[in-house]
Amino acid sequence: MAKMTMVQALNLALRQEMEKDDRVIVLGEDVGRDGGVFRVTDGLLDTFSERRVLDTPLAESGIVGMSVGMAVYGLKPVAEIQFSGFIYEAFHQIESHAARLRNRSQGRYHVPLVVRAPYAGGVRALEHHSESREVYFAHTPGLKMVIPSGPRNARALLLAAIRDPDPVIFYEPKSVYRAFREEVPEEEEVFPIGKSVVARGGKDITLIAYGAMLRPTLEAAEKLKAEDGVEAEVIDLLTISPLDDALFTASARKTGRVVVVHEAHRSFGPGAEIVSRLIEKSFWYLEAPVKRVTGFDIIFPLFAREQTYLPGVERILSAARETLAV
Amino acid sequence: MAKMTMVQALNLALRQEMEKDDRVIVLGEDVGRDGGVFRVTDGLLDTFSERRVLDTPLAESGIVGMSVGMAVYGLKPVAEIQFSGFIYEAFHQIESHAARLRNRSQGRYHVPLVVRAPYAGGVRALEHHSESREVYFAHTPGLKMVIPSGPRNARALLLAAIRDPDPVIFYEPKSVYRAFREEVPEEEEVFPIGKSVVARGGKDITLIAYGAMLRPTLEAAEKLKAEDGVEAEVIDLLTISPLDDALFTASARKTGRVVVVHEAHRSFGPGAEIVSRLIEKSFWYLEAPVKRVTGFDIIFPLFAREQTYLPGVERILSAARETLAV
Amino acid sequence: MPKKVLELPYQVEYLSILDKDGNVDAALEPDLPADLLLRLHRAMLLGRRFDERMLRLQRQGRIGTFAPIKGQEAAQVGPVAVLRDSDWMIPAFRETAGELMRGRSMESVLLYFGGYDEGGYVPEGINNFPISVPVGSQMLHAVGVAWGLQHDGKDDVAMTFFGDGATSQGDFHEALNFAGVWQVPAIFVCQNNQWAISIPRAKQTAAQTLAQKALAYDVRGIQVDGNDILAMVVAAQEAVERARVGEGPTLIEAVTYRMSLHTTADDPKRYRTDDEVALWEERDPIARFQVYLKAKGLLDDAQIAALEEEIEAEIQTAVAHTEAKMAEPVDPLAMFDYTYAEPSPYLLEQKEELRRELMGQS
Amino acid sequence: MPKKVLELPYQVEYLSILDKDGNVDAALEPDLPADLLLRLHRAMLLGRRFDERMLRLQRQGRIGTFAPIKGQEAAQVGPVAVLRDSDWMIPAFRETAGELMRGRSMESVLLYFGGYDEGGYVPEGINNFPISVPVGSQMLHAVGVAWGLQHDGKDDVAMTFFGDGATSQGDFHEALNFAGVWQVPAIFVCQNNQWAISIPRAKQTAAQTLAQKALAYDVRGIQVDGNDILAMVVAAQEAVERARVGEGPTLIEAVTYRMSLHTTADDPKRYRTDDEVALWEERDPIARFQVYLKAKGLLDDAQIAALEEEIEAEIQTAVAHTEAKMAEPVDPLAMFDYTYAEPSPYLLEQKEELRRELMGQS
Ligand SMILES: Cc1ncc(C[n+]2csc(CCOP(=O)(O)OP(=O)(O)O)c2C)c(N)n1
Ligand SMILES: Cc1ncc(C[n+]2csc(CCOP(=O)(O)OP(=O)(O)O)c2C)c(N)n1
Ligand SMILES: [Mg+2]
Ligand SMILES: [Mg+2]
Repeated sequence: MAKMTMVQALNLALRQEMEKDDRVIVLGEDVGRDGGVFRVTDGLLDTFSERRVLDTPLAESGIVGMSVGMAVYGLKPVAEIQFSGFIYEAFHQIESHAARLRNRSQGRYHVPLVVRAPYAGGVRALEHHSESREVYFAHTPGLKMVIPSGPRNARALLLAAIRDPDPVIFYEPKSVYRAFREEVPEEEEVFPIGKSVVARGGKDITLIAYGAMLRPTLEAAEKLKAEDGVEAEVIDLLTISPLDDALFTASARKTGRVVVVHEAHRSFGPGAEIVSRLIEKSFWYLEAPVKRVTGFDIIFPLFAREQTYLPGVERILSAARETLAV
Repeated sequence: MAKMTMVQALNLALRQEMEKDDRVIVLGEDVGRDGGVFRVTDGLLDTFSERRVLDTPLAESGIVGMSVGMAVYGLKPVAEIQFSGFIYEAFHQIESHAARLRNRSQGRYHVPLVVRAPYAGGVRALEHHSESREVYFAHTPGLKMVIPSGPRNARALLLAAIRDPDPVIFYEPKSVYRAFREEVPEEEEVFPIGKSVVARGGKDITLIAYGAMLRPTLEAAEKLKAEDGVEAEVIDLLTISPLDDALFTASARKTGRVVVVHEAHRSFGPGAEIVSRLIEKSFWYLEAPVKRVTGFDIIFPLFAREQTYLPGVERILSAARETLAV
Repeated sequence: MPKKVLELPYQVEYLSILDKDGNVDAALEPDLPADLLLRLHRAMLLGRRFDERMLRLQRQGRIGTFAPIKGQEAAQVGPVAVLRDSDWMIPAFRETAGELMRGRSMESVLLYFGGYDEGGYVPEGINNFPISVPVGSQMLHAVGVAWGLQHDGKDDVAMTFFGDGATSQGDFHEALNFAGVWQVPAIFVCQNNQWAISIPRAKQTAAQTLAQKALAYDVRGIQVDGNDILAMVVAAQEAVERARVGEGPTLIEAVTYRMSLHTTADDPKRYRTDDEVALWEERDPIARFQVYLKAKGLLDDAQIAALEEEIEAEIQTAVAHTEAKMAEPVDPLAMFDYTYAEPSPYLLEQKEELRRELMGQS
Repeated sequence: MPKKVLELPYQVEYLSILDKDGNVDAALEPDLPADLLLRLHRAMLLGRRFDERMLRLQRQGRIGTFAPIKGQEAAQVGPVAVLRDSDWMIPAFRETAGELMRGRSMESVLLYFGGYDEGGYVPEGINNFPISVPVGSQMLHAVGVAWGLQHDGKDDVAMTFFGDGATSQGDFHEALNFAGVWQVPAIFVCQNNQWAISIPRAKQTAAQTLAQKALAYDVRGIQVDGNDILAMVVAAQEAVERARVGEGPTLIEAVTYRMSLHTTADDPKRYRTDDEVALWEERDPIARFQVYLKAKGLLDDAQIAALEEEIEAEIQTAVAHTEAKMAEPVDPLAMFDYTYAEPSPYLLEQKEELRRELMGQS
């Protein structure tokens, strides 16, 4: 066991899987010599050479399109898109091919591709570097959408993503990259895609979050206990698609009150699907309307206003208290 | 007044607005000499010449990116993407620029652009020609997403879209293109973007639909009256974003029971946001869980299975009856 | 020298061996074995007849929309003929003759355009991608496959097809640039059939050739008479041999013509003249090749007639088999099978919901 | 002739007038008025000094991430200098010196990189686009603007900037192809600064020049010493004049060097040697131009010193003004103002929700 940041944990996952499986190829802009602009691929080029680690020209569609070809051929590409804000240049390759080749070829081919990208806000970045648009992928059949919240699950989920026979969009909350360290077992650990976890047990209200929003949500839960004597259950989704509705609907049936927290815009956001599953599967247990604490339906502001844009402990607390007051 | 198909009505809207406003430019693949593969732009080239109607090279990003430049410069481009399944090639131009230039320039510039595209299923088409992915745009701040259901509102909404100072994604349900004719007034008629309409009044249950799903939904409503003596209220959304929640939440408060119908995939689909608004704004009036009758979370099948994939009268009826049975 | 002309790596050439009347340029005539020449002829004829039959089937409403290949037989049969089974073919959607020569069955083509996803299945052992409808997007897949082949030290190649319109897509640029950077064994065959639906080649780009676009990547480019099967074989052979020995990718512009409709939903009369079509009918790739084969004494009218009958029978069998299959009841639930290796619980709930719904209805 | 070499429309040239030591090629020396020469010098020096100041401000945490321009002053000041106010400039994100010369204020630059959306505002009367961060995506906007200018019969032009890495993007291809098809008055200035973050020019494409990529579109392409302000002015002047009279677009490859960091988040030591940087410091665009101006008797050390002081004072004022503005309380609700002309009811509800939340917190 060693204490690691999320960046180190992701690097460990890549390194170990590349050692174990020589079909795994890492490619993207600046992933080689530079080790990635966030250093997630640091040192891989030296260890595995240009045969396994490709610095590509500056073209996202090229990166993903080439990866689709590699995957169908029989390799396991792990493509990095330098920031999720530039994955749209490759959106057609993801939607039209990565997600569809299994069905198009009726199972003859499949696309074991992972597309990694740093995403979301909180790091005082430039335009296009702070958005959370996981819904684009969660709504796309043929794709899986995974978002870790800490070093340990990031490592264990990235391993699962690389081994998954289908394309996985793996969004890494960059504000968590170096925010804290966590024990990460040296020996291999794999968490299943499609399963969420209870990050904190409770009986009075359910708070659902993921990625960088997990920590403020846990903080809010502690405040609820300290200041209101309320026991909040906090669920960490980990996988956005397929959504593990079994876990959070069970929690809702227990607590009767739910607040969903995400950085993504509210309208047509991830929270909307969670609300809908709750209505489909635990309507009769809900004692209050489900609240959404989210980013607003506006262009993500530059960093002078970033922290007001992002859901924080205060907003989560208010929503929880309003929900409890019903 | 003349009876027109949706294709003719759209053509009328373009023709009249181009006559009235010489800043309106039509561009896209095959929109000129060929009049568009569905003939929506038929005859425009002859009337307005190559100065106003551009047959472009085969490049969607080029079409939209060039349109963004035209719009900022001071023209009003109406770009056609031949099928919505190929709008992803231009997704980055839409998300990264069309939707953002007003905010990026803090109001100095804006992007009065309409991107038209035939979308959705029901016409026995090839792969990529039947999907309904309006959520990608509805979730994107800076964009508006409009989907007409018939000739008359198609014409009146396209006029509104062209005059809107912000970018509008205008999806045309191709199975409706020639499905029926409707009286369309010769004189100009404009319907406001952001407003839905009651397509059929009722007090017992609310059925929410749009695009090609409106007609089977109305049919289901008639059957409910005839076979169950139930008065269903049917709402035609017309605009997906911004969503007119005032109208459907008011209806829900009246009926207490709601079914949402769309061709789009269920998970993270448009219905999810509608459910969420209902929970936020009329939770206490709901007497049954809101049901979603939708396309499934799979790749849209080729046409041998298309009709089983698409929501039809039977599925809408079953959902309505289950909702009423609660 | 402060103002100097920059040296380009090589020059773009144009190749033609068998002219429109079937006269061969002796200096350039390749020495191809008789059986190969006859295989080429058969593949082109089969492609032509199958295309004609599909058009009739579509007009009768027995299959859906498809993209006819009439006139482009040489442009696709030539390059495919120089591939071996272990090579890869990454088609667009107008390479039916080439796909058949690569081992795809007529049944699967008919089934696919008949609206059955089952028709997309590619049998094990045939390294073909399914057709790719988004114009220009498949070239990058060929680069990925070719990179993999290079990575594994194989001397196989990846050959991809696309049209003149596809050269305007950004993905064309990214694919050729990537191919140049890693010098992968990829062959890019552009079937320049003069039209992208209603857009003539001249409006697609100001460049007078598509082959010269290769210069942007220091990739080899050559323009070939795409209705000349001998020139297509020679050009493809050169490109494939270079690729096999690690000499990198090639862009081949096959100058041909779409003699038929863009797709069965298209009406070419709106945008092109009969004269233009007539002009190209004189350049028919099959007719000129038959003249050549007859001159070589490899084929006579009787043999052609026999071959026509044989092909007709094959097509008939394929149509019959397919229609028998289409007559069987469809399993609607099968559409849930290939979106993921493992369907999620929620997806299974949807499948179950549909199953119950269908039972209720029947 | 059945096998022939195809004619290309023109040749790609390389232009250099003022060498690295400030020696001018008399035959090519342009006859530029003294005041223009001094304006060019001032703009380059201002660009350099402002860049240095921004770097210090960033290191002190007073502004956020930005992309330094050090070494690229001539490559952007030259082309911008030949534009008139009614022309359009469509920048990427590394043209600060050029933007300033086009009338953007230092305050707006500082405010923008200080995290204030307000810094993106472009004052009426200045036809500049705001900076564009998605690499390669802005060239198409220039094509749209240029098409509009042509449509309106104006003789203004649209000039867009981008880097060597941007030439790998599909949008570069689509923009140049569209520009060629309509022969729009667009000038594409590629600042080839040898690096795209850690990717050297040689790994970006196999082509030995970026200028030759213009051949793919029958668009004119020229490679220029981008650290030679005279050559940049001459090349841009030619391109702009052609564009104004309807002779179409030009691609200018300015061969320059990013002497500083990619952005303030970058560590170039990971991927390039100090020797390489030293080599390019000898080719500094400002130093050589000062040698030239001194030789012409247009500038002496005293004047340079005075100019340095003047510039230092201007920068100081701009920084002071901006920091005063930044010291004022921010109106967080302003972030709701520019997503749409008319906010929807639901958006207003969200704004109200935040307003109440903020009141509750304070
Ligand atoms: C990305 C994309 N845009 C548009 C279309 C619609 N479309 C299908 S084929 C075609 C023309 C293709 O022209 P070309 O590349 O020359 O191939 P050809 O059809 O002539 O074989 C178009 C516009 C598509 N299938 N994909
Ligand atoms: C579409 C896109 N992909 C990736 C990035 C991240 N990024 C910012 S600048 C840059 C390198 C750009 O290189 P070049 O075009 O040569 O311009 P330079 O930075 O050298 O001025 C990259 C990869 C981006 N901003 N946009
Ligand atoms: Mg074509
Ligand atoms: Mg660069």
